[in-house]
Amino acid sequence: MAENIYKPYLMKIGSIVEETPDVRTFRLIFKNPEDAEKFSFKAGQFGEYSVFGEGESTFCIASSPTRKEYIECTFRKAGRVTNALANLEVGDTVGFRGPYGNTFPIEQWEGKNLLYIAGGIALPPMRCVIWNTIDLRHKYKDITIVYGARTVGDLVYKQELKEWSERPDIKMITTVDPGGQTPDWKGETGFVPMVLEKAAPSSENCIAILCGPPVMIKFTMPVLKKLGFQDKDIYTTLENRMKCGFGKCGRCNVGKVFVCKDGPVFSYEQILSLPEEY
Amino acid sequence: METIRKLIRKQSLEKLYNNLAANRKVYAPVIAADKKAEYKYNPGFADVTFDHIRSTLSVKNIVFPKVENLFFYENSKTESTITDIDLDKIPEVVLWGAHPCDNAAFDTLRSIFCWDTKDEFFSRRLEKLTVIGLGCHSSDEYCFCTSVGLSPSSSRGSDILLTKLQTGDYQAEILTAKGNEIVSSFPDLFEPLTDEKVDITEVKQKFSHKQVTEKLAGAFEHEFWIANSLRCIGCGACAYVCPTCACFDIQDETKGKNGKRYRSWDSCGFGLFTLHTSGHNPRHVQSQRWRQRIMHKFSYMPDRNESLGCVGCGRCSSGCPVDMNIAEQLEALQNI
Amino acid sequence: MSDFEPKIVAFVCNWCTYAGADLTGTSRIKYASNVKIIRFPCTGRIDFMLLLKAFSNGADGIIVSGCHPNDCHYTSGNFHAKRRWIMFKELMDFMGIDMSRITFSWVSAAEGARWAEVVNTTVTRIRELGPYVSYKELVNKSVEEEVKNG
Amino acid sequence: MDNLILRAKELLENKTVQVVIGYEAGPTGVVRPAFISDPANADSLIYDERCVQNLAVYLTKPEVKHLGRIAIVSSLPVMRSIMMLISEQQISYDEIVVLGISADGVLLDIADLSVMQGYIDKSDLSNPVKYKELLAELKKLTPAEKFEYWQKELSKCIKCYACRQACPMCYCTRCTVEVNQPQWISVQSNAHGNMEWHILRAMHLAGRCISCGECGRACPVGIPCHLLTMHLTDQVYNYFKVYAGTSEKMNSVMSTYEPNDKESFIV
Repeated sequence: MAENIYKPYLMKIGSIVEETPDVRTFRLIFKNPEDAEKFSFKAGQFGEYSVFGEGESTFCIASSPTRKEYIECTFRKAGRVTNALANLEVGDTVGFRGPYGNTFPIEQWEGKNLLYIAGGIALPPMRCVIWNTIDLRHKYKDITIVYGARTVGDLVYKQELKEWSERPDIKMITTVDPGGQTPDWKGETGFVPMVLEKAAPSSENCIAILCGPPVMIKFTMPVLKKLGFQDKDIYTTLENRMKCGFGKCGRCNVGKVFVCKDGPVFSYEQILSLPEEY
Repeated sequence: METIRKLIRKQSLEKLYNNLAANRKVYAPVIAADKKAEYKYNPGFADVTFDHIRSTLSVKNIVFPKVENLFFYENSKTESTITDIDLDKIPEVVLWGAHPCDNAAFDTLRSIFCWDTKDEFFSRRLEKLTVIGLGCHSSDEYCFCTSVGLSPSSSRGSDILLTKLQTGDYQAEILTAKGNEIVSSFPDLFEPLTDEKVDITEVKQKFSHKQVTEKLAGAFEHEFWIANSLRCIGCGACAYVCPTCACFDIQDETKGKNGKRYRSWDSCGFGLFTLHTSGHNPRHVQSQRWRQRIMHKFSYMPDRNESLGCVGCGRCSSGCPVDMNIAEQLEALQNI
Repeated sequence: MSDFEPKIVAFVCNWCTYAGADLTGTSRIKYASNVKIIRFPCTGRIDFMLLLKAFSNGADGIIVSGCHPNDCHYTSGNFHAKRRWIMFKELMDFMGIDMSRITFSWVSAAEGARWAEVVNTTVTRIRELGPYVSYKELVNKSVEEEVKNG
Repeated sequence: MDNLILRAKELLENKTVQVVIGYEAGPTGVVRPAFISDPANADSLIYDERCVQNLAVYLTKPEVKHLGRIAIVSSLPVMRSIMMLISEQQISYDEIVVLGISADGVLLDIADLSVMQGYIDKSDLSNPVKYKELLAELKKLTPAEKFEYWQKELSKCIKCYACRQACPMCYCTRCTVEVNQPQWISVQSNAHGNMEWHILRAMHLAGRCISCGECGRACPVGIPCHLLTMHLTDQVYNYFKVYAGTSEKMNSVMSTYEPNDKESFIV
């Protein structure tokens, strides 16, 4: 029988990291080794994660495709499925369908400087491509990461932030919103756009990858433009509610563009051509 | 295959129907208690109507049931197992006496369910379906098939198309191998066609769908949408009666340890259809949802699925509680 | 039918009937063990949907019980509940759904013996009525209909 | 209906209101709601026995409220809906102008809320006659017959929620059927899920339904779901001697009580 496209892989939770009080990262291991063998994905793609009995929820694969033994996902407790996911323990089963969607064009970026800008829970969809390019470090020139969250407690991947900031080949800027700092906070204090403006990375031969809440995007875009970035050199991801993941259920389209098929990765140039339906 | 035309007499139709209904599921229209047409499985031939204009619901449920199980699961504390649906159990169905608009809709649905990735549930059901269509000898003011590239005698989607002759007998156009199989199983019932005067209704063309598609390309921000959707109350009636609407929801339902994941009809007209968990809703007012409905059918689908998302059956308009008349709106859109 | 053991779900309020049921136990009064008690803060909190959920999950009978009128811990919760059940009963009757499978009663914290009596009479009555076949059929019909996809 | 048109024009011209909600005949002759903001278009307004839709449903819609102050063509059910919406604090009388229409189609002069109150007070508020007969017939059936009748009717339901959307009292932004933590009602449309939905709808309208019959009229598959709510309207009157939508200050029947309410449910 041909494949049931709605049938998820069964995954075992290998480990759980509590990133913040309401954000968790799961490491998921294929229960069936054959599935693991067959499975491959690229940076930027997403999947449908399910708790049987509660339903499915969409988020990006947060681990790098260069690490083949597992996939990781990071989610915030928000609705029915993510609440159910958060109640699971190591060893429990979840479902995973994917990978779906397009990818960050990292091959095209080879030989360029990369500027990653993320806010809050938007680092996970970017983490995949960050690790992907770090693992292929020799192909890229300078890598700069600007990451901000409301408070120190809201920063995700604290271990990795530390690791990245300690690497000599990555310029890491972490910031928290004013008032969100703790006494021993050593990073920047200020909103992402301001911090970015202060750091003023060169737009010369540089690709900017931007993910964050709409308000952050809104204020960061002018800064990027001021720094000289062109629309086609800025990438971001869109999120819309979706059910199927392959362009049938009719939810995620922005105009005629399916976020699940043509996205989630879009250049800012593409975004400008889309109607405002996201 | 090349189309073959034959004659089938009225009394032979009954024999054909009874023979088919004897050992398979035949889905045929009858007149219900409320005087409206509805499709039923294997009704008696005497109850089958040949004169209905449109049934309240379309016949898309044969290939896209209002609830379709995707798989079953069983949960223990830490384990879950999945059991597949046995798609081989999908029964063979003969759709009897459905009109050209409804039959053409199967093609449209295929363009949604089988673009890019193939939906096995849909396509297996479609494989098991044989369509004996019936050309329309009556129509009403809601019909607009001629405006969307079809006609009361279109054969698209039919395996056999029956058309009433002025003599009261029927012409049978045998269009596909599936149709031919039926005809060759009952050779005595089909005769050579002599008289070709058919009784076909006329449906006036109301707009040009090509022009509508062209206009829509630049009409996303047009004030038309707000002005013409104020009276829409945001129910899902139009989508649910539509033969080509295919938006769906996926849900889980568990009793004890066992449960199933299923998909069920959904409608882009519902306010919460696109609502994010964060509370953000990309289509937060009805005008945006109405625009999505029209745009999807007449702009996005021609662009992405190479098919028009409308067959002109008029159900959405006749079923609408507030007379959101789609043909009227498209006519207006053509001229904006 | 003789080996039919009815499944009864009891929705009771915390302050009166639940305490009453406790008293039944501490008073060593025996009563039918078919009942599964679900404790609520107040009868006013017992939504009619919960009763339907109980039936759809296989209950053959339901008991709803709380403080006597005027004795509500929250002053008026059971008065609100009264109005709800008046309307619910009228609607169920109108739709032909069997209300004799639902026992409504008021049992106070001091009425241990009365609780036993309420449960026992309910169990006896449901035993006579037999399993709630028509509701189960309804729930299963959904499943069958899907299989048939008619 | 010249009076109505004149009044509508006047209200629009002197900017008392920004939009008039009334009825017009569409190109196919079907009567439908009209939103008129240009006085020049007021001539398309009609009022006759075909104008049955309850226009009050639009008063709580954000996109309609957004238009500004509204004048609304109001037959008795619309006026009662307005009263109900005011009592449930969904709208304020200041936001609207009521273009009252009497049972015989004459434009009423509803100057303020008290005039509307007076009109409602002297009207017959029980269920419309044509439904009374149906209700009486249904009540005569045995429980088994009733069950069969409703199962048959509800089996047609496709869960398009037209009944809910057409109802002026169903203004919740998130209906219980859309709540998924917990999932109160099965999303799928099947015998059991359909029945639960219609029970829920009727119960949530108990004491709030003003008997306009819109839910049944809107249903594309012809389920007489209005009979469920109308039956409860009858019963509310029977037990509590009130009709919904009769006073701006009335408390919803189900959120109030009398100590001596009959315990009809205890047998």
